[in-house]
Order: sequence, then structure tokens, then C-alpha cells
Amino acid sequence: MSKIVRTMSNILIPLVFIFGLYIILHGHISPGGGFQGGAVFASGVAMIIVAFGSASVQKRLKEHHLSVLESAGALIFIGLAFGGLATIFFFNFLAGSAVFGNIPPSGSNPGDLWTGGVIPLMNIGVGLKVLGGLSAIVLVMALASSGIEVEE
Amino acid sequence: MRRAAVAISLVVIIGLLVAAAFLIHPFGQPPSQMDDYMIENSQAETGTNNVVAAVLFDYRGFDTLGEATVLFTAVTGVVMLFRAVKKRES
Amino acid sequence: MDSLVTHSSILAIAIPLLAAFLTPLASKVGDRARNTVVIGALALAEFLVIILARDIYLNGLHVYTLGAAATDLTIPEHYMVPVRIILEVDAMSVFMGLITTTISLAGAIYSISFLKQETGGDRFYTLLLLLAVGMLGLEFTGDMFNFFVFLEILSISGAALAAFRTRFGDATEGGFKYIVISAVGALVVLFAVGILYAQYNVLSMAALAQAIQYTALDKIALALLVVALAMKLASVPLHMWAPDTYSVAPAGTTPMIYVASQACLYGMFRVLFSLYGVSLDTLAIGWIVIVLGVLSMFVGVTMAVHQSDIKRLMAYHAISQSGYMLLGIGVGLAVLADPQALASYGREAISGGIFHIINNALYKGLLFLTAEALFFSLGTRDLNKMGGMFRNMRYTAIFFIVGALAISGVPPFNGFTSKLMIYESVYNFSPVLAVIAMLVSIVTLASFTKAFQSAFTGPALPQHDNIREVPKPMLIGMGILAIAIVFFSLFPSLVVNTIVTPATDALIDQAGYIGAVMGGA
Amino acid sequence: MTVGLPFNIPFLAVAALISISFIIILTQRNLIKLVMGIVIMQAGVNLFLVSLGYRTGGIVPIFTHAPEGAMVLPVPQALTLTSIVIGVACTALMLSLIVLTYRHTGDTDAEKSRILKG
Amino acid sequence: MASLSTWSPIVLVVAFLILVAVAYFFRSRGEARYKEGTAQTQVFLAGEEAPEPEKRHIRAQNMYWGFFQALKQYYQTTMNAHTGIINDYIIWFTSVVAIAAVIVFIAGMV
Repeated sequence: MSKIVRTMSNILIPLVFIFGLYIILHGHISPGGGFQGGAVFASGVAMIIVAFGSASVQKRLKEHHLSVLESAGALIFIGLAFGGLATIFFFNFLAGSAVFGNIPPSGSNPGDLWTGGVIPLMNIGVGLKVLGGLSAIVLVMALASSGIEVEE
Repeated sequence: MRRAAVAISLVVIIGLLVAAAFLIHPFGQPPSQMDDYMIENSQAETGTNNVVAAVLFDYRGFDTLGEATVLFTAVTGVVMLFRAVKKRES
Repeated sequence: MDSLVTHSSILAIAIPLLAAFLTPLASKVGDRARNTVVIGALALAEFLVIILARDIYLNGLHVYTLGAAATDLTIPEHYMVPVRIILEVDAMSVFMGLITTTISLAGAIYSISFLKQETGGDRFYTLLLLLAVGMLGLEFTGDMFNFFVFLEILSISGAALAAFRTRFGDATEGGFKYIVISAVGALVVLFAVGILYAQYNVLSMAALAQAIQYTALDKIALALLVVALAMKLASVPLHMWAPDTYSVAPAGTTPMIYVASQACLYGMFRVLFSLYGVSLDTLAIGWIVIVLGVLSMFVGVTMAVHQSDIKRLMAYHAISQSGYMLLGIGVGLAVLADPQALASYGREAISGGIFHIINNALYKGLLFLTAEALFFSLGTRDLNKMGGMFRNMRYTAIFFIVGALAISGVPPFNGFTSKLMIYESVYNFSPVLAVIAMLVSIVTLASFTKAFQSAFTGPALPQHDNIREVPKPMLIGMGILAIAIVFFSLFPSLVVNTIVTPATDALIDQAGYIGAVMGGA
Repeated sequence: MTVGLPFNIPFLAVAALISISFIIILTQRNLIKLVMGIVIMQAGVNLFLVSLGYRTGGIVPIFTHAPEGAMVLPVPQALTLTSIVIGVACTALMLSLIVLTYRHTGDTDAEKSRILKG
Repeated sequence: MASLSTWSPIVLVVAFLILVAVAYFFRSRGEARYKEGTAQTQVFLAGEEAPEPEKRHIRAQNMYWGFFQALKQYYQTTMNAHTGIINDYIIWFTSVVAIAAVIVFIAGMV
């Protein structure tokens, strides 16, 4: 891509990444969540690939790194679901506890980040998973369309 | 033969869809017995201001796990399809 | 142990899923670790399904409310509808669960030696586990939207597995056809779920079944759901993807993809019997199912005789055998509203259909595995290029004979038992249908004679001189299924009384299904 | 049952989208266009789900300092999110398979790239 | 189950085992004159030289020729219906949806 695109991407990419992380972390009190934030983050990766070309990206960002990230996110998510197994699978065992345990007042309120029990943690897990997964899809398809095979 | 099948089945299916659009509840007035419970109780039960997040991760968390699994499946599938295929001779 | 039984329904889904997430990491350690994780998870799932089944036969159906304070807190206190996702496992679901885990275990063991020749084994096993998860979730869920989600897991993993041998053009084509059909079918299912949700504002199957009034919108949803699931289960004339996909799917996954379509058959019956139930116009819907079944039997088997690709031949037989199940259960559905006819032959027709599902999964799975063993050794699926393999692959040939005799309904094999139940009961409903079913059975035997003759008998061809028996894991995978067939053949009444009759009762008992969630309403 | 026609326009839009997608799927032989048809169908079904949850004058189902009011239904939004992600996954796999089919047969036409038949 | 009470596979298995025993008895009465590498092991075809194994083997496509010839019309129709084109698969789907919907609605009215 041309120099203009690359320069603009350099400026925009950190903002996109920070915005994606913000959406992931604030999923339980504002619009957004793990999926949306992960998708925003992955769109940043897609922008890098478009601007700098998949071959040069592949030198820094290997597909199996993203796969490990994705597996880790998935394991965090299902691990939290297993965590409720003392009562029931998917039980929100952190609601009311010391971790993310505040209960907001009913009705209209300004919002408190330290609420939601397992929900913020699940958002992080899903966020990791989606950003890893979508980035991997974009990277692999970009590599495949330029004829480079994925290494195992 | 093929054209006739396409035409007739399309007419019937479009008819079904339009009929469904007219028969369904008027736009903006849905029945809401299940959703009202979630709106009223999500803050007390899950401690989340965002009711959609409460639905996604608490009330219908298993769907979200399934959805994450679908994405995981697709990523695994795509990476597998574009893998290097060099048959190792045994 | 008690808590293990309580949680067994979710653990049977969650443990293979956890293993699927772990497989990419475990394969970094080594192939042996990966195989241990996969086969261990499937064996554990099988164990969990067995203890779940035992408990269900003793104490009735299980409900599991995900995320609630107690498993049976299906409806929040002081409220009238369920708000959470509920797993509802009755004898019919657990019957399908037993089939799924057994076939998955055999398929996973069978695939070990196949993967020594291929790259991408860790992805293969991840997808195989996910396919098993998709089937188990589809069978155990009691929630319509969850049903759609698991349908998609099953479809996507199945399509990716079908296209595993990417170096062949036909493999990618088979996978593509499967994913397109599944995507359209699943979207249609989702649209129908949306219609049901719009009217009653609940997603739990039991709550929907209680609320359903068979309005015009419900009829639209019914047509969409039944036909979309009929496409996923490959009933004629919606079957054409099946030979394309089954014939290219690698190693142990063909039986699993076939069982996945049987899971969709289960989904169709769940929709018809438990969701709509007697509110249906049962005679008309029953006849739709019967016609689909008869067409499947007849067209499937006549197309099968014509094939010269061994896996396509078996794929068409798979379609034809699904027709028997549709016929048996369709007859049961047609007389569902008539208690006298239901008692005199309807229940037996349903039992025959259900018994045929498990018999068929076993022998069809075994036959697919033998076909894949031939492909593994010879490198071709074309029957015209085979011959005289009995000398070189004796065990495979014996397994093939067992499967072929069972599928053709030769006594004393288990295929005969379930077909006998179907013939007898369907004869009371309509003699013509029973005669067609018998005719189809004869043609099935003819076409397997053809396959056996061209692959295994005849003179030893010089180009096959150095072909040897397939490796041990493959024989073990086939052996599990062959032993199960022999057991089912020798003790049919034991099997029918233990697992088939409870499944039949569970399928017919709509009030029980609703009451478990809605509290005896 | 009385039906106010102007207010069911979202559902008519859904019917139009799904009809268009069926027309595309049934008549277009190019595999990429076929996938486009399926994506349009996903859009139609997603629109259907999300419009099921709308309540006239409803606000976002999130408790904030914003003025209170009747909230729109949260479940359809969650279902739509799930369905969107599933759609993305499905589309990615379909496109990958088309790429591979093209590599093998040099064509993206449904008839010309066909190997399996009969 | 009415049918299963009268049906027992054990009887058939026992009958089969008896038949095997009888067959083995007859076989054991035979003379052991079989010798490898002589004319005894060759395929006997009316005194002519046996063809090569490739030519001797009946190929799958040649089996049941008469059956296919008799049902030629049927097979032509069905093989033409199996086009292998993905669009046609969905045309079948929409057609069956249309038929099923019409039947469901007509049955509801009668």
C-alpha cells in the first residue's frame, strides 16, 4: 500500500487497539463486550495486514501465536463456567464476593466497574478468544490468497 | 422444469414470508414475559447494569459458550484447510 | 457420585469441549499426549452418558438449569416462565447420546493411524471433538435457540472435517456443499425459532410446547423446521449433498457425520413429538414424514445399486436406511392422536424406528470404516479397480460381511430385528408400505453382494500384491462396532426392553416433557 | 387480529431480504454470489430477530444515568449477537472452501467446478 | 413387544452351528490329494487357457446389467435429477418447503 495509507495506519492502529480493549473491559456497564471489542481489535489487525502486506506481518505475528491466544481465551471462559460447578455449571459464583462483587442499586445509576461477578472476566476471556480467532482467520486467508502456506 | 420449480417455490416462499410479516405482532408491541424478568432482576441477580451482558453471560451463558465454540471451530477449520499438505510417507 | 450424576448431563458436553480447547496446546507436547487427551475425553463422555442413562431409566428424566441456584429451579421463584437455558435429557436424548459417544470413540481410535500419514492432525482431532460436542449438545438441550447454536457447531465442524483431505478437489467440494446446505438449513431453523419466540416470548422447548396453539404462524414455523431438518438428515429429495459429503470425509469421521445427521433426525422428532405434539394435525404431518421416508428408502437404494464408488454406494444406503426410521416413526406420528391404534401398532412402529437408529448407526458406521480401510490400503474408492482383497485384508473382509449382513436384514443380525418390528407394525397401517420396505431390503442385499464381490472376491490382482491388512487402531475401531453389532444381534429383546422402550415412552409422553420444566402444569 | 400496516414495515423488509437471498441462491451459479446470497439471508434473519425486541419508545437495555423509560427486550439483542458471530464463522469457512475449490478446478462456477455427481 | 417375544436369534445361531458341523463332517470325508503347483490349482474353463486375473475378474460396473437395462427409463430420470450443482440442492429444498407448507395449510382447513 502507499505511504499515505501506511502513515495513517500507524497513527490509527494504537487508537483502534485501545478502543477495542476499552470495549472489552467495559462490557458489563456500557454497550459492548468481549465479542464487539475483540472484533474491533481484529479489525486493527486487518488494517495492519492491508497496509503492510501479509508477508511482512507474518514475520512478526505467527498464526500459532494467535491460536494459543484463542485457546487461552476459550479456556478462561470455560474455566469460569466450570468454576460455578460447585453450585451449577455457569453459576455466577463471583456475584456478591470480593472480586467484581459489588451489587449496583436497582434502577438508574452511574455504573461501577467493580460489579458483575464473572461477567467482566468472561468478557476478557471471550475478548481474547475473538481477537485471536478473527485475527487468525484474517491472517490465514490473507496469506492463502497470496499463496503462502501456513506452517504447522 | 427447473425454471418452473424455481418460480413456483419462490412464489410460495415469498407468500409465506409476507404472510408471516403481517401475522406477527405489531412492530413495537412484543409480548415480553421472559424479558421483563431479566430487565427487572438482572441488577440484583448478576450485579450488571448492562442487561444484554447479563443475558449473554449469565441467563443465556451457554449460548455464548456455544457461539465462542462456533468461532473456535471456524478458526480451526480455516487454518486446517490452508495447512501445508505434504504427505509424510510412512 | 450423586453430584456426578446430577452434573453428568452438562459434563458430558463440557468435558469434550474442554478437551477440544486443550487439544491445540496438548499437541505441542506430542502426538501421544494429544491422542490421550482426545480419546480420554471421549471415553469419559461415554462413561458420563452411561451413568446418566442408568439414572434416567431408574428415576425419570433429568433437567439441568444452567446458571440457576439449583438444577431443578427451572422457573425463577414467583414467576411463570423459564428464563434460563435448560438441558432436558430424557430417555430418547440419552439414547442418542449413547450412539454418539460410542461412534465418536470408535472413530477417534480408528483415525490414529490415518493421521500418521497426514499433516494437521491436531486440528483434525479438535474438530472431531467439536463434532461430538455439537451432537451431544443438540441431543441434550431443551432450548430452541441453543438447539440452533449446536446445529451450527455440528455443521461447521462437519464441513471442515469433510474437506480435511484438501489435496483432493472433490474433498473441498463435498465440504462446501455440506456447509452451504447447513448454513441455509440452520438459518431457516433460526427464522422459525424467531417466529415461535415472537409469539410466545419463551425459548425453552417445554414452555413453548405448553403455550403453542398451532396458529398460522406456528404452521409456517413447522413447515420450515421440519423441512430444514429433513434436509440436514438427508431425506430424499433433499439428500443430494449426502453422497458428496460422506464419500469424501476422511477416516473415522464419516460415521460421525452420518450420526450427526441422525442427531438432526432426533431434532426433527423432538420438534414433532415434544414441541408440537398432539396439537399437530398428526395424520397430515405423519403422511409427510412417511412419504419422505418411502422416497428415501426407494430412491436411496436404487441409486446405491448403480454406484461404483464404494463410499458413495454406502452413502446412498445411509439415506435408504434413514427412510426406515422415518417410515416407522411417521406411522407412529400419524396415529398419535388415536390411542387405540397407537397402542395396537403405533408404539411398536416408533420402537422399530428408534431401534433402527442405533442398529443402523452401528452397522453403517462399521461399513463406512471398512470402506475407508479399503481406501487407506488401495488409494482408490472405485470398485472397478478393486478385487481379491479377501486374501490381503482378512479382518476387514470379515467386518464387512458382518456389516453387510446386518444392513441387509439377514436374520439373525440386528438389522433384521428392527426391520421386523417396522414391517409388522407398518403392515397394520398400510400393507403397501410394508411391501415396499421389504423390497428395499432385498435390493440392499443385492447391492452389498455387488460391493463384496468386486472388492473382496475374485482373482488376486497383480497390482495389489503388496497390500497388507490395515494397522491395529483401525481394526480396534472397527472391532468395537462389530462386537456391539453381535451383542445387539444376540440379545435383541434385552436391548429393546432396556433402552428402546423407555425412549419410545419418552418420545410419546409430551406431558411429562412439559411437566418436568413447567412443574406439572 | 388487527394489523397496522405501516408499523410492520420492518418485518416486510425482513421478508424482502430473505426473498432476495433465496432468488440469488436459486438463480446465481457463481459460488461467490451464492455465498453473498447466504450472507444476505443472515442479515435478514438478524434483522428479524433484533426487530422482534423493539418496544415503541424503548431505550437501550442498560442502566445508566440517562432518562428512564421502558427498555427494549434484551434477549433478541443477545440472540442477534450470537447469530452474527455464527454467521461470520460460517462465511469464513465457505469462502475458504471456495478458494480451495478454485485452486483445484480453476473455476468458481457451480457447474464447471463440479466433480461429484450422480 | 409382541414381535420380539416370538423371535429369538439364538435358534438361528444354533441352527447355523449345526450346519457348520455337518459341512465340516462332509469336508473331513474328502481325499487329501491336493498338490500345489500342478494343473489342479489352475482355473478350469472348458479346457481353454485361463485369461489373466484382470480379465477374469468381474468388474463392479458389469454387475446387474439386466436390472439396469430393465429400469433404464427410471435410472435416466434419477441420474439427471442428481446434477451435483449446489443451486439445485436448494431448489429441491425450497420446493419441498413450498409443498409441505401447502399441505400443512390445506390439512388445517379441511
